[in-house]
Amino acid sequence: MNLPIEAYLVVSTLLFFIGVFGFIARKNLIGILMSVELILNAVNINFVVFNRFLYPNELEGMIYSLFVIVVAAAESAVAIAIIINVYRKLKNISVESIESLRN
Amino acid sequence: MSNLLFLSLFVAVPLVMMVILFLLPSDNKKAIRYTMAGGAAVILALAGYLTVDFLGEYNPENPDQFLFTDSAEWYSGALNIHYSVGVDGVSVAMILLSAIVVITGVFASWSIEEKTKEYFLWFLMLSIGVFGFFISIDLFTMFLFYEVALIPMYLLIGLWGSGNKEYAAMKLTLMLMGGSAFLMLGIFGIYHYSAPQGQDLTFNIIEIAKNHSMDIEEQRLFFPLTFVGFGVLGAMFPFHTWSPDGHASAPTAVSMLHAGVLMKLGGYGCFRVAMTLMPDACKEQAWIFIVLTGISVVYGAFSACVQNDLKYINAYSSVSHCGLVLFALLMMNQEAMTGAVLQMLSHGLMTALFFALIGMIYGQTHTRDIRELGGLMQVMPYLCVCYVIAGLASLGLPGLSGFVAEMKIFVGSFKHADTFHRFFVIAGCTSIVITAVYILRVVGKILFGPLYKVDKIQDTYFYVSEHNGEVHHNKLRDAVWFEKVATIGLIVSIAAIGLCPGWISNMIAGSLKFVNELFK
Amino acid sequence: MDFDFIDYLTGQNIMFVVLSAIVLGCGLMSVLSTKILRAATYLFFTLFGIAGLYLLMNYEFLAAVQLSVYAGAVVVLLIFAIFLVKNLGHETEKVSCSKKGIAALASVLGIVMTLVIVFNEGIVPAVVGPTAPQVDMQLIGDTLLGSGKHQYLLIFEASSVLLLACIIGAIVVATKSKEEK
Amino acid sequence: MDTVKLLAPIVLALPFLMFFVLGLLGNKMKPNVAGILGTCGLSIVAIVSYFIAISYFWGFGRVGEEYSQEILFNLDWLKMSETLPGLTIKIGFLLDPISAMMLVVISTVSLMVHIYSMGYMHGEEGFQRYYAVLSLFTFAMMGLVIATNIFQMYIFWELVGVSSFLLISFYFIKPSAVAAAKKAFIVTRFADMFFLIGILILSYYTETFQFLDLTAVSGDHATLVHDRMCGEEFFGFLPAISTAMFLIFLGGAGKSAMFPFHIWLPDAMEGPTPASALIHAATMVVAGVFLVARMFPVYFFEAADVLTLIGYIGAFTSLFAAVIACVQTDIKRVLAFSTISQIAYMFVALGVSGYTSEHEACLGYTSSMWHLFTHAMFKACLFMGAGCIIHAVHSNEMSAMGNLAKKHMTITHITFLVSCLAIAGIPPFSGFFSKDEILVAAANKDTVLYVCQAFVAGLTAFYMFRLYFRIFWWNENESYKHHAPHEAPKNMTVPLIVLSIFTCFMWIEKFFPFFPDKITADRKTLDLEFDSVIAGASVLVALVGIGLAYWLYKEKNDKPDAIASKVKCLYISASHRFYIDEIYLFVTRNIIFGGICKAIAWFDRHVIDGFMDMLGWTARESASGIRDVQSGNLQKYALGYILGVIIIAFFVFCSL
Repeated sequence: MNLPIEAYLVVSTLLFFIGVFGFIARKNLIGILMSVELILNAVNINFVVFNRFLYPNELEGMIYSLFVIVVAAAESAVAIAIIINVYRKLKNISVESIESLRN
Repeated sequence: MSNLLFLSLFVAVPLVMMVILFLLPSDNKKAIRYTMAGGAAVILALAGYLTVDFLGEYNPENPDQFLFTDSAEWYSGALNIHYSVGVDGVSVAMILLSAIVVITGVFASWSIEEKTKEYFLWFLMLSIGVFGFFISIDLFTMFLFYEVALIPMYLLIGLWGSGNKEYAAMKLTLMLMGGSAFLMLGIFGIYHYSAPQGQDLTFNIIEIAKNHSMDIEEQRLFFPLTFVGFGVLGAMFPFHTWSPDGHASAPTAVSMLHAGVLMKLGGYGCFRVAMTLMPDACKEQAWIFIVLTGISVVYGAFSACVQNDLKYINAYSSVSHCGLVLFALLMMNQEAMTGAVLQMLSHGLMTALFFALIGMIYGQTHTRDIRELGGLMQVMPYLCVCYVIAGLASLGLPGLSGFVAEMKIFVGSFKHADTFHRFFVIAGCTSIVITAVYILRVVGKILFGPLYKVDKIQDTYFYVSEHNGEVHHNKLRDAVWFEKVATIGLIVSIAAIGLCPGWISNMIAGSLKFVNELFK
Repeated sequence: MDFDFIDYLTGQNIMFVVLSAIVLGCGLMSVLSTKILRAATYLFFTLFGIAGLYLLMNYEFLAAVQLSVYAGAVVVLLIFAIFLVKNLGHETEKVSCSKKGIAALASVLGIVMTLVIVFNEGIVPAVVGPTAPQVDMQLIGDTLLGSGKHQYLLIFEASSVLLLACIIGAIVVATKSKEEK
Repeated sequence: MDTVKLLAPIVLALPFLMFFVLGLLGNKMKPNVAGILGTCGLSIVAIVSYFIAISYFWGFGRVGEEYSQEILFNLDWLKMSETLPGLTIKIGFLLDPISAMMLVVISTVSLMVHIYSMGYMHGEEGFQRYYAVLSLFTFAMMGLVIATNIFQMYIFWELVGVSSFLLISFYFIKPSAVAAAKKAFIVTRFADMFFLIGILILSYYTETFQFLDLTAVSGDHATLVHDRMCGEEFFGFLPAISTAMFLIFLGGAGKSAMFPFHIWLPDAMEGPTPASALIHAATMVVAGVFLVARMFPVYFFEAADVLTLIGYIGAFTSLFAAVIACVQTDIKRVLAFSTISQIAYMFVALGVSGYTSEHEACLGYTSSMWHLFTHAMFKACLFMGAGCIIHAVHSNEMSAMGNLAKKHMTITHITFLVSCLAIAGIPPFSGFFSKDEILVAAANKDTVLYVCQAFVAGLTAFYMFRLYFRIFWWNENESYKHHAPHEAPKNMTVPLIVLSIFTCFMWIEKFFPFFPDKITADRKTLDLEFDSVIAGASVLVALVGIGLAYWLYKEKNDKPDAIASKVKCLYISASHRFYIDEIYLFVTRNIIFGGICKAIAWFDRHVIDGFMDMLGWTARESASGIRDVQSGNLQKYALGYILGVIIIAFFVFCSL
């Protein structure tokens, strides 16, 4: 017997919300970025799983995951550049310190 | 000259003056002042001409309530907004009042040194709003000018005021804006039901009144909105609290214009828009507002009795007097309403005089606290005699304008024979006693009696005040020429109405003939 | 239906459970660890586990991309960033309990919600189990570079432009400006 | 008649003009010029008034059996209603016996005061202002008595009130004068409010202000009032006529200082003495009596209950004031209370009067008006005499006087004595006749009132002679404050002489009647008869009073103090004027000011304004609360986003 599709979805759900937890709870910008990666990966799993289980003869899910990975890579590169820049300016990379756009 | 152009002159002249003022260098204060005086004189002359012309044109048999009506399309098409002008006896009286108060206001602000040009620019803007409001008979245009008149208040008080001026300016503007929010709803409501099903909607007051197509259910909703909206500006209890703070902080001429003219916009609007366009709901709901305004009358008078700031006393007295205006309007008959308009006129002149005098006294003593002043009659007899005259006008002495108005109101109000009306009319009558109390309290305390905190050094009087341990000597003097011009102008107007009230009373009453029919 | 545990004890399933455990365990550790460097390391394992899951579903190409891009590039980038930021590797992050609590609450709520939906939806898979024929590399190439129906040349090109923009942007942002020097 | 019509406007116009001229240009003139100008103006007014009165009484006024009511002019001033022509305020001149008589009274006293003030006020600061206000007062008082409609009367009623205010506060630097002026104005204005409400009620039903309509009588009721108001109720339970007439009387009571509105009059003595003589003794204070007399037909036929009440209020006030007058030590205060008491006499007379002149039924009315006339003359004389005395000793207090009979103040002394005798009711002086008639009228109608008034007559004789003896005889101190008292200048003594001539020779009128018999309620001539019993009794009472005063005060002794200490309680409360002022003070200061006004002011600032401020505060606080949501904090956004998604998902899937 094979595991049902729900098993895979449970894993992706848990991973997604682990990422969400990290995103909300982390103080460190790099930590938040990592949480975002987790979320994106959870989504990727979903894409792939649905592709595999529901439309085994199509490629849409996989291709989308591929693009997500590409975009995620680009995004993390830019994000890290920004983080480094912020650090240079503020000597700190906790989210609470970035407030100059407030008020 | 077409009617449109003629009446528009009241708006155009201040506008032209604004342009001229704008072009003048701001350090040439003398030129600015004389320009203002000249322009205001032109407006006064126009108002006088309008009055004479109106009296000439007016014919008791003429079924048209408005004269000199004309209209120009503004937003064409579905909205049907016009710039429509026209005057009846009531608005002529109001325009005359405004013109007098504006010119005396200019003289009362002669001594403003700080940002003179900007001050007068805003002052002109205020008068544009006021005149525009009184000449227009299109609800949209009316509302537009209404807002134009309100906004400069904020800056005039906030910039040139005294004391807790930011707070006062904010409070005044917010409360009046709150009122105009109600008002806007009301106006849109009126507009929405302004014509029978299938016809073009209109903002024109005359047409709306003629169509009379609003059902009682809708009137019930929109009448209180409109009435309260204007009532806020008319200082109706319990929406009057902007008045004491606002007046106390405003510069002299602004207080004059505000209490003298702007508050009349409220009463005028209540009458012109709320009551005549929605007479059925008015009859039905009048009792609520009679209670409120009846409270205003007595409440304001009692409050004024224990205030210590001269301007607060006058602000509360305005609440009382303006309450009487709305109260009389709600009596819904020709006599009382004529009285109401006369009361607007009289109160406008008298309060303007009061605020002018308080400003002149304050300008020298730098205090308005009546506990800190005394015996000024010996120091500045001219101003003090004027103050006594203003006080006597306020407490309704025959021969001055207040009496005429009050008597017309009381006689008119007494036409309602039921206990409810009787009770409130008699309560209103008590206000004439209470008015005497607070007026004489001030007169006795600051004008009469021995000198208090005043030193005489070599024929010159000085007001001695202590501030933070330092002793200040402020030189005291009697009125100078521009102050005399301002006060004499107002006193003459007050006495003119008081001594021969017939012509103006007939002029107003003639235009109010229709109310007996309308509210039957 | 009678639930028979033995029926599920296939290599495929065992592998899935192991990989899931790695993914979830390491993911959780990654968000919970107070030291950022450790978090990055856990993240690496998570991504690795996910690549395993892809393999399990016979998407070798995707697994390879996952490994090379994520595990190879992104995590390395992160670690570089951590080192570039002074002392960050040694700092412990203190997060207030209430913040954690709120985050946990939101997450748990979300999990419950999602799972309820997942199990109530009654998804009927077209195939039973993840095993399916491998995807032909040529097919992937055609799909990515073709311009017909279900083909993604345009997006491919767009993402390449995106990457270019990112490279330039990252350089611009990260370069010290002249005044700072 | 035509000449009179031509001259009539002068009576109003000239004083008004004088007021303007002196008020606006007075400061540019020398004081003497202003005084002479004012006096000349008033002389003309007086001549015109006399001319009008004489040609009315012996000329055109008499039409058949009765005197006509002539309207000399009547200008529309303000229309109160477009549809009812009766409700028009007119400024006019109604000439009938009482207004003709009042013209004489006012112009005589006013002229005397003008002349007297030239001496008395000499050198005062504000001399021109004083004359201006005197002119204003004369104008207002003239307007009041010649009013053709009740609203005109109200207008001038207010104007006399304000000129009274201005004269009392003439010495505006003195706080006591200012306080007295305020008190006088506010108390009378309070009463005027009732007057106004009364007018409103009356005019609402009758739809007219005009006296000729209101007082028109046919048969035995006042036609218009009877037709329109009979059976009407005010507020659902008060009979409309009586309410209106009572309220109108209250207005008169305020001006005429009847209990309980009497408190302002004694304080009003803070003003210059000649002004007190004019306003607070002779003319303005009798306005209330004049008002009731003017409306008399309505009172008599339609509100007889109110008329009776007026009689009793008058009797009480006269007794009350007379008792207080017995213990006052300020001579002007004594005169003030005496004025209250004498005016109350006039009200009593009106209260007991009938309407027709047959069988002397309207004797009360006639005697009231006559007493008004004689009282104006001798009380003005007394006040001016008191003014001379004050001028001489520089004090108002009895203790500063005494023994002045020997100090060469002969004219003052004699005129004062004459007036005292007159007010005490000793023949042949004028007061005897008028007071006697009042007593006769009272005796005919109501024994209680008669006894009361006869007792008051005795009291009057007592306190007036107490005053007289204390001033001129009581030889307490010889050392006066400043200098030896001397006789006043001529321009002060001449008015005294003129007025005492009026007082002395009124008896001639017994034989050549000119006034009183013509002043009747129904305007027919009345045949006055002399009731020797009542006259004898009242003379006896007066002599007893004088004798008592002589015994107690003819020279310095301890008897007064001894008596005072025996009835200490009464004495103290009487000298505190029975604490009425204190009660008023308590009510106004503690209840109205301290209670109502303060409470309302507090309520306004804290509750109403507080509510408005709270609206502002709420808006601001909620705004800053919402602002925190838009914090720029990424994590909060994410949290909100997630929660939002959860909630939406919940609703979406629950509904499926």
